[in-house]
Amino acid sequence: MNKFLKPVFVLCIAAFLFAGCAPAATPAPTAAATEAATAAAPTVASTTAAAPEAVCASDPFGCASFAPGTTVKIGMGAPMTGGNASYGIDISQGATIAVADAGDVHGWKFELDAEDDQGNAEGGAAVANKFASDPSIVAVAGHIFSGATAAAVPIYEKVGIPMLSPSATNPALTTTGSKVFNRIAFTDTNQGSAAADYLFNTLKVKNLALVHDGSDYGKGLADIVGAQFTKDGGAVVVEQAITPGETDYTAVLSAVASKSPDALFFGGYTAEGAIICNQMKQTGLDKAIFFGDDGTYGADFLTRTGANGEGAYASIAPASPDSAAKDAFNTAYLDQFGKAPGTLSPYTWAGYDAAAALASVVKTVAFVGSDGKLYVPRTALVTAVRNLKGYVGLSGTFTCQSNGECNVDKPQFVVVKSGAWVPAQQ
Amino acid sequence: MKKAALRQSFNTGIIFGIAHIFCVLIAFNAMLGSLLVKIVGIKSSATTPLASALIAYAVLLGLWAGITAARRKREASGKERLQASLITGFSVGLMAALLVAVFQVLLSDKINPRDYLTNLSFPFMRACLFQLGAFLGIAANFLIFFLSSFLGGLFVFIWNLPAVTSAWHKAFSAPKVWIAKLRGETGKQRRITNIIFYALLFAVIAILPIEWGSYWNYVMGTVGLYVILGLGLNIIVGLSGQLVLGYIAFFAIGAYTMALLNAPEPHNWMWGFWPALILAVILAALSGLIIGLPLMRLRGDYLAIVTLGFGEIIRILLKSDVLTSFTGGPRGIQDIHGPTLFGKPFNDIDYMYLIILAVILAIYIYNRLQHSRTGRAWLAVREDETVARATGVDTQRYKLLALMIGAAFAGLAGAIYASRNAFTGPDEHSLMASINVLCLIIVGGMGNIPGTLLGAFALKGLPEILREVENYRMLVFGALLVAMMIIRPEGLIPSQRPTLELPEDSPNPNPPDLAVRSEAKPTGEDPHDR
Amino acid sequence: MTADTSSDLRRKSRQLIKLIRPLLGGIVGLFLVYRLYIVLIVEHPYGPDTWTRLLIAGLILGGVYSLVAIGYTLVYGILFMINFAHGEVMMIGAFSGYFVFEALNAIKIQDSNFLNTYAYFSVLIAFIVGMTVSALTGYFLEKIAYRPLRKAPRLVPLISAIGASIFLQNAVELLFSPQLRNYTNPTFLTRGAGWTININHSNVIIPYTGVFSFVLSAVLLIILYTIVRKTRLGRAMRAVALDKKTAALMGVDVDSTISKTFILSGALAGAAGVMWGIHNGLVYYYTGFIPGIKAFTAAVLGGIGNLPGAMLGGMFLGIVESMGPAALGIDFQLKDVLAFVILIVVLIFKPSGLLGESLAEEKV
Amino acid sequence: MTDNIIVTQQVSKIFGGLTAVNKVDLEVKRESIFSIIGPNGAGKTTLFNCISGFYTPEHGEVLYEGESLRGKSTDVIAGLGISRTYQNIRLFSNLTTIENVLVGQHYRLKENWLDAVFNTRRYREEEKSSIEVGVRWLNFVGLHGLGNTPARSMPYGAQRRLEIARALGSNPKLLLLDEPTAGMNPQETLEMTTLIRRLRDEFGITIVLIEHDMHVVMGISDQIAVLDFGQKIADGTPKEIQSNPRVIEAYLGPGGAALAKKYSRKK
Repeated sequence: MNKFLKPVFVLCIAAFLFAGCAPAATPAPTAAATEAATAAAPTVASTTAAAPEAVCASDPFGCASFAPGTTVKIGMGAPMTGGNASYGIDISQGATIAVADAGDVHGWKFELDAEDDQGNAEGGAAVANKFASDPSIVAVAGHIFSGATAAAVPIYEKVGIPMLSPSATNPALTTTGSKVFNRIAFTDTNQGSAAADYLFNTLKVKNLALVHDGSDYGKGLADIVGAQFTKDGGAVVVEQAITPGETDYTAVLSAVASKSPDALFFGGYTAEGAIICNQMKQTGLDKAIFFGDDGTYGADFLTRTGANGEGAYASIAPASPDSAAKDAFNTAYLDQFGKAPGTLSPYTWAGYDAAAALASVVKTVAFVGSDGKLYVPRTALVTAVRNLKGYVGLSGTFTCQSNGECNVDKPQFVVVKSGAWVPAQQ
Repeated sequence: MKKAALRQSFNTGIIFGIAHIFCVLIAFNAMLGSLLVKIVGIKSSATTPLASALIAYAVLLGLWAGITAARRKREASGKERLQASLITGFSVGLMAALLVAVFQVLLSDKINPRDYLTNLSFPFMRACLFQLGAFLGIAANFLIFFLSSFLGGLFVFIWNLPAVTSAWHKAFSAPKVWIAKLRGETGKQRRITNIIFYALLFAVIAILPIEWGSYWNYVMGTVGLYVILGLGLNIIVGLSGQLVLGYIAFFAIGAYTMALLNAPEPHNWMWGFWPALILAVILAALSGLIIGLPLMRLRGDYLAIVTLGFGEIIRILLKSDVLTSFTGGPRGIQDIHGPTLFGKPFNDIDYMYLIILAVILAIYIYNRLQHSRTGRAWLAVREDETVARATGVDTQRYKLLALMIGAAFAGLAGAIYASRNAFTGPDEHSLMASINVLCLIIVGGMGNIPGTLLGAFALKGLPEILREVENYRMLVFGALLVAMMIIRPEGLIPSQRPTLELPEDSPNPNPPDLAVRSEAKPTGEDPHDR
Repeated sequence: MTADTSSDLRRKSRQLIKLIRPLLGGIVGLFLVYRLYIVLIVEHPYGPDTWTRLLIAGLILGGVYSLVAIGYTLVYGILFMINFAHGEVMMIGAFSGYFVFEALNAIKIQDSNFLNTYAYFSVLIAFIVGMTVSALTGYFLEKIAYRPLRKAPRLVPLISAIGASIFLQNAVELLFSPQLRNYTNPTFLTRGAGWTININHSNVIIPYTGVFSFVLSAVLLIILYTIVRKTRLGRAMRAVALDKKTAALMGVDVDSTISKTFILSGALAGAAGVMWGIHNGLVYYYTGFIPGIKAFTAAVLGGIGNLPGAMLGGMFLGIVESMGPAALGIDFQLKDVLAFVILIVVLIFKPSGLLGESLAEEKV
Repeated sequence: MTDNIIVTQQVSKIFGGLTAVNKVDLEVKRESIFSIIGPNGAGKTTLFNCISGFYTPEHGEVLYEGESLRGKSTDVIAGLGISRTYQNIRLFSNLTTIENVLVGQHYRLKENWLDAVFNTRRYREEEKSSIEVGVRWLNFVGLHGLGNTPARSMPYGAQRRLEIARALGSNPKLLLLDEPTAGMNPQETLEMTTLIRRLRDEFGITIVLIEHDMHVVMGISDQIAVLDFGQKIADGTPKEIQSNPRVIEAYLGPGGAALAKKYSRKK
C-alpha cells in the first residue's frame, strides 16, 4: 500500500498546482471567477449569454431566469433539528404562509425552500453553498442564528444573493460592511439602551441585576443594558449568566437575590425567561421587577408564568400589536400548523415579515424578457433590498439603513397586567 | 401450517403495524410517499399529502412486511412463505385499518388532537383515509397493506424458485471472477492494476473540485476534514485503544488558534494563514500532552468521561463571560482571513485542494505509523496493557504519543475548517461533534483507513444527502446508526492486520546468530534519536 | 546516543509524569481552598439565607441526578456499556407524566376536575404511568438496540446507544412538536409554594415539589438498594455483573436478568422524569440530554458500577453545581466547568471514583 | 559480576491479610535451568510477578546482576533482559504471530515515530532486520510459515510457543516461564522440554520455570526450589528434592514419605 502512496502524493501535488493556477489565470474579478468556477447554474450562464436584455449583461452577477411554470424560490436556512429546532420550524412555518400570501410576480409563483442549518456555522455554510449553487434561489430570508449567518454571509456575498434575517441579532454582523446582509431583527443597541433608560428613569430602578443566557443575543443585550444603565447613573449590582436548556435556576437566582436588586434584566428567550420569572419568588427576589426583552415577549410567556408573571416587563418593536393583517396571519397559522403563533418561538411574525418583504422587493425588480422568461437581476435585487423603505410588517415597520439594519425604531415596553400584555406607561 | 409459525408471522405483522402507526403519527408516510411519487414525476402540494403518495408509501411498507415474513425461515416451502406473507399482511392491514378507524371517529366528532399529536390535522387524517370517507377509506387501508404484503410474499416465492436462484447466482458470481481476473494473479500484476486504479482515482479527485460546484465542494470538504479528524481519533481509539469523548476540544483549539491569529476582531494580530496553521497544530498537540499527562492511569470509561469533561470545559470557557475579551465569547470570531494564492484569496476550489492535500498527508502519516514499531506498540497497548509493559513497551509514553498525534490531526483539521468557514464559534464544538467523530470511525470500521473514509462520508455526507427527508433526517440518521451497528458490528470495512512479506523459511531452522542482532543497531547519528 | 543514556531519559520522563499528577491535583486543590478562604472568610458576600437556598437547590438537583445516575450504574455494572439513551428514557417518562396530568386535568368533576379532587391519587397515577412507559422503553431499547450486540466489541453498543438516543429525541420532537410543554401540577404541589422559614430577616422557601421529589428519590433509592442486595433478582444481577458465563452455568437466565435490569433503570429514570416535570414544570424533547450527561458524570464520580457511589456522586454533583460557584465566587455560568474539574481532580487521585468500582475488571 | 544472575533476598508480598510470598531467598546461577515447584496457591506466580515488576514486594530485595530492581517499572525491567510468559496465555490476540514477536523486540529497537513518518534509513533497516530476527525465532520455536496468521486463530500448543518466541524477541538474559507445558500432550511436552534446553545450551539464557509436571522438572532442572504457603521449604538439585521429606509431605500430605519411597523403588 504505502509503496503506492508516494506516487499518488506527487500526482496530487501536481493536480493541486494545476488547479491552483487555473483560476488564477482568468483575469475576471473574484466573484465572477467563483461564479464561473463553481459552474453554478448552467441556466445562469446560458441566460447571461442568451438573454437579449442589457440589464442582465450589465449585472455583474447576472440574472436568475425562470421558464414559465417554474417557481421563484426564496431560501431560508434555519435549525430544523437539534436543541433549537423550535425556532427554525416556527419561523419557516411563518415564512411558508408569507410566501403563499405573496401571490405571484408576473404570473410566477413564489416558493419557500427551507433548509436545516442546525443553527451552527457548519450547517449555515452548507446551506448557503447549496443555495448559492441553486440558480432558482433569488433571496434568502435568514439565517436564524447568528453563528450560521456569520458563516453564510461571505458565501452569498460571492454570488449576490440578498439576505433578510428575521432573528440574527449579533451586532457584529452589520459592521463587516456586507452588501447582502440585512435584518429586520430588532437591533440590540437601541433596544438595550432604551430598556436601560426606561428602567432608570421611568421605573426608578437604582440597583439592577443582569442575567443572560450566554447566547450572543442575550449577552449582547445584557452588556448594552448594563453599560447604558451605569451611564445613566444606576448601579449594576450583579451580573450572572445561566446555562440555557436547564430548568432549575434557583441557585443562580439565590446568589442574585443576595445583592437585593430592585429589578432583574434578563437577556434571553422565553423558555429560560419564564422559568426565571417563576423561580424569582421562591428565591427571595419577590420584590424585584422582572424585565425581559423581545425574546421573552409573547403569549407563551403568560401561559408559562401564570400568576408569577404579573408585572413582568418586555420590550417589543413598535408594531400595531394587533392589526387586521396580524389576526389574519394568526388564524391562518393556527389552522395550518395547529399552534398559536409565538408558541414555538417569539419570531413567528418576524419570519413572515422577512419572507414577505423579500417577495415584495422581488416583485419590484423582476421583469419578463422578450423570450417569455422571468428575469430577476441579482445586483439590482441586492440594492433594492438594502433600499427597503417603510415596509409595514406584522412585527414592525422596516426601513433599511446603509449598514443593513432595517428595524431601528425605539422599542415599546409592555407589562403583564391580569394575565395579558398591555403597553406600559411611558 | 404450524401454530408457532402462524403466530410468528402474525407478530411480524403487528410489529410492522406499530411501525406504520408511528410513521403516520409523525407524518413520515406523507414525506416518504411524496418522495416516491416525485420519482415518478407527480409533484405533491406542500400542505396536504396526495392520496397517491400515501398509497405508494403503504405499498412499500406492505411489500417489506410481506418479504420479511416470507423470508423468516431459511428452509420453508413456497406454500408456507405465501401463507406467512398473507397472515402478516392481514395483521398489518388490521392495525392500519384500526388507526384510520380512530381517525374517522376523531373526524366525525370534530376532536382535534393537534395540541398533543402535532401532525394530526383534519386534512391529514382525511388524506390517510384517501379522501374516501369512512367505510371505503378503512377498507382501502386494509386491502392495500394486505395485497402488497401478499405481493411481497409472492416475490420471495418466485425468488426462491430453484431456477431463479441459480440464475441469479450465476449472474452474481460472474463479475467477481471477472474482477479477480482483472486484478491479476501474480503480485506483480496486482501491483500494476493497483497503480492504475490509484492513478485513475486521484485523477478523478483532481478533476472533481472544478466540476461539481461550490455546494459539493463544501460538503466534500467537510467530509475531508472529518476524515482527518477520524484518522486522528483512530490513532487514539483505534490503535492505542483509549476511549476519548472530548476529541472535538482539540479541533476547537486548532480552529480558535487560526481564528484569533487571522481575524480583525478581537485582537487583529494578522499572522497569516500558514504560521497560524503550524501553531494550531503545535498547540493542539501540546494540549493533548497536558490533558494526557495526569490521566494516563485512567482506564476505559473513566478516560472517556474525563475527556468529555475536558471538551465541555473548553467549550464553556470559550463562550463564558470570563474570556469574552479574549475569545469573542458566544459571538465567536468572524471575518477570518484565509490564505492567498498568487495574491488572490482562496476560493472554494483552492480550499478543496488544500483539504485533499491535508487528507492525503494524514492518510500517509497514519499509514506509516500503523505499520511501524510505534504502531505495533500502540496495538499492543490496546490488546493488553499489562503484557505490553512486560514486553518492554513504555505504555504511558506511547499512550501520550497517541494522544498528541491525534490531537495534532484535530488541530490541523480545525485550523483549515475555521479558515474555510471564515467563522468559528463556541457552539461549533459541542459534545455532539465529538460523538459524531467517534461514530464515524466505528461505523466505518475501527483502525483502518478505508473504513474512516467511508465512515466520514456516511456521517457527514449522508445527512446532506438526506436533506430530501427534511426534518426527518436526524431521525433516519439515528435509526440507520442503530441498524448499521446491528448488521455490521465490525463496521462497514472490518480492519484486518497486514500480511508482511516474510523471508523464505530456511529448511533447517538455524537460530539467529548475534551478527544479525548487531546489524540491527543503526549506524551513524540520527537526529530523531531519543 | 547509547541505550543507557536514552533509558536514563526515559526514567527521567517517567519521573516527570509521576510528579505531574499530584502537582496538578495539588495546584487545583490549593486554588479551590484559596478561593474558599477568600469568599467565606474575607468577602463572605452571602448570608445564611442564601446558603440555605443554595443547599436546598443542590439537594433537590442531587436527588434527581442520583436517580438517573443509578440507572447508568445498573446498566454499566452489568453490560460494561454506557447507556447513552438513558437521558431520553427519562425524557419519555416526563412526557408520559405530562400527558397523564393533562388528561386528568381535562376530566371535569362538579366545579373542580379530577386532578385536584383526587390530587394524591392523580400524582400516583402519573408516577405509575411514567415509570411503566419508561420501563417499557428501556426494555425495548435493550431488546432492539443492545441485545444483538452482546458479543460485539465494547464501543459498538455505545454507538448503537447514541443512535437510539438521537432517534428517540427526534421521534418525540416529531410526535409532539418541539413545543416546550409546561406541567399542570395539582394545587397541593404548586410550583414555588412551600414552607417558609425566616433566616436573618428574609424568607427562605422550602418548595413542596422539592421536598416531595427529594423524599421520593430517597425512598426509591432505598427500595432499589434492597432489591439489589436482598432479593433473588438482585443476586442474579450481581452474578451476571461478575461473570455472565458462570452465572449462566449456575442457572441464571442472563438475558432476562439483563432485561429486568433495564426495566429497573428505566422505571427509575421515569420517576426522575416525572419529578423533574413536577418540580421544574417544563418538558420538551431535549429535556433528557443535559441531566443524562450530568448523571453519567455523577455515576463515574462515585465509581461507576457502584450503587452507593452513584447516589453519593449524584448528591455531590448537585450540591457542587448549586453551591460551588457561590462558594468559590466564580460565575454561575462556569458551574459545569467546576463540576468537571472536580471530577478530574477526584479521578487523578482515585482513578476509579470516590467509592471505587464494586466490580473492577481484572488488573495484572 | 556475580555468578548468580538473579537473587531474591527475604522477598515478601502481602495481599491484605494473606502473605502470598513470605521471606523467600533464591539464588539462580547464570546459564542454569531453575524450577520453582509447589502446590497450587503456593505463591509461585506471585514471586514471578515480584521479579518482573508487576508487584513491588513489601519486604526484601530482588537483585538482578547484583543491582536491586526496586522502583524499576516493568518495561525497564524487561529492557534489562528479563522476559516472561504467562500461566494463562496472554498474547496480543488480534495481531499476527510475526507482529507479536516484533512487539517482543520493541525495547531492543531504536526507530521512533518520526523515522516511520519520514521513512528513514534506520526505519527501513530495522524493519527488515527485526522481521528477519522475528521469523528466525518463529522457526526456532517451530512455527514455520505461520508468520501472518492471527495469534488468536492458532492451536493451544502453538500459542504457548509463540509466547516464548515473543519473550525471546528482546534477547533476554533471563526467561521466566510460567507453566510452559500446562495442558500439553506428552509429545508436545517433550518438544517443549527440548526447546527449553536448547534455549539454555545455544543462547546461554538462564531459565526460571514454574512447573507441575514432575517428569519435566526432574528432567531438565539444575536447581529446584519448593514453595509451600508462600515459604521456601526446600531447594537443591533434583535428587535432593526428590528425597526431601518435607517436600513429599507438602505434596502428598503427612505420611507420604513411605509412598514416595515405594514409588521410587519401583522406578
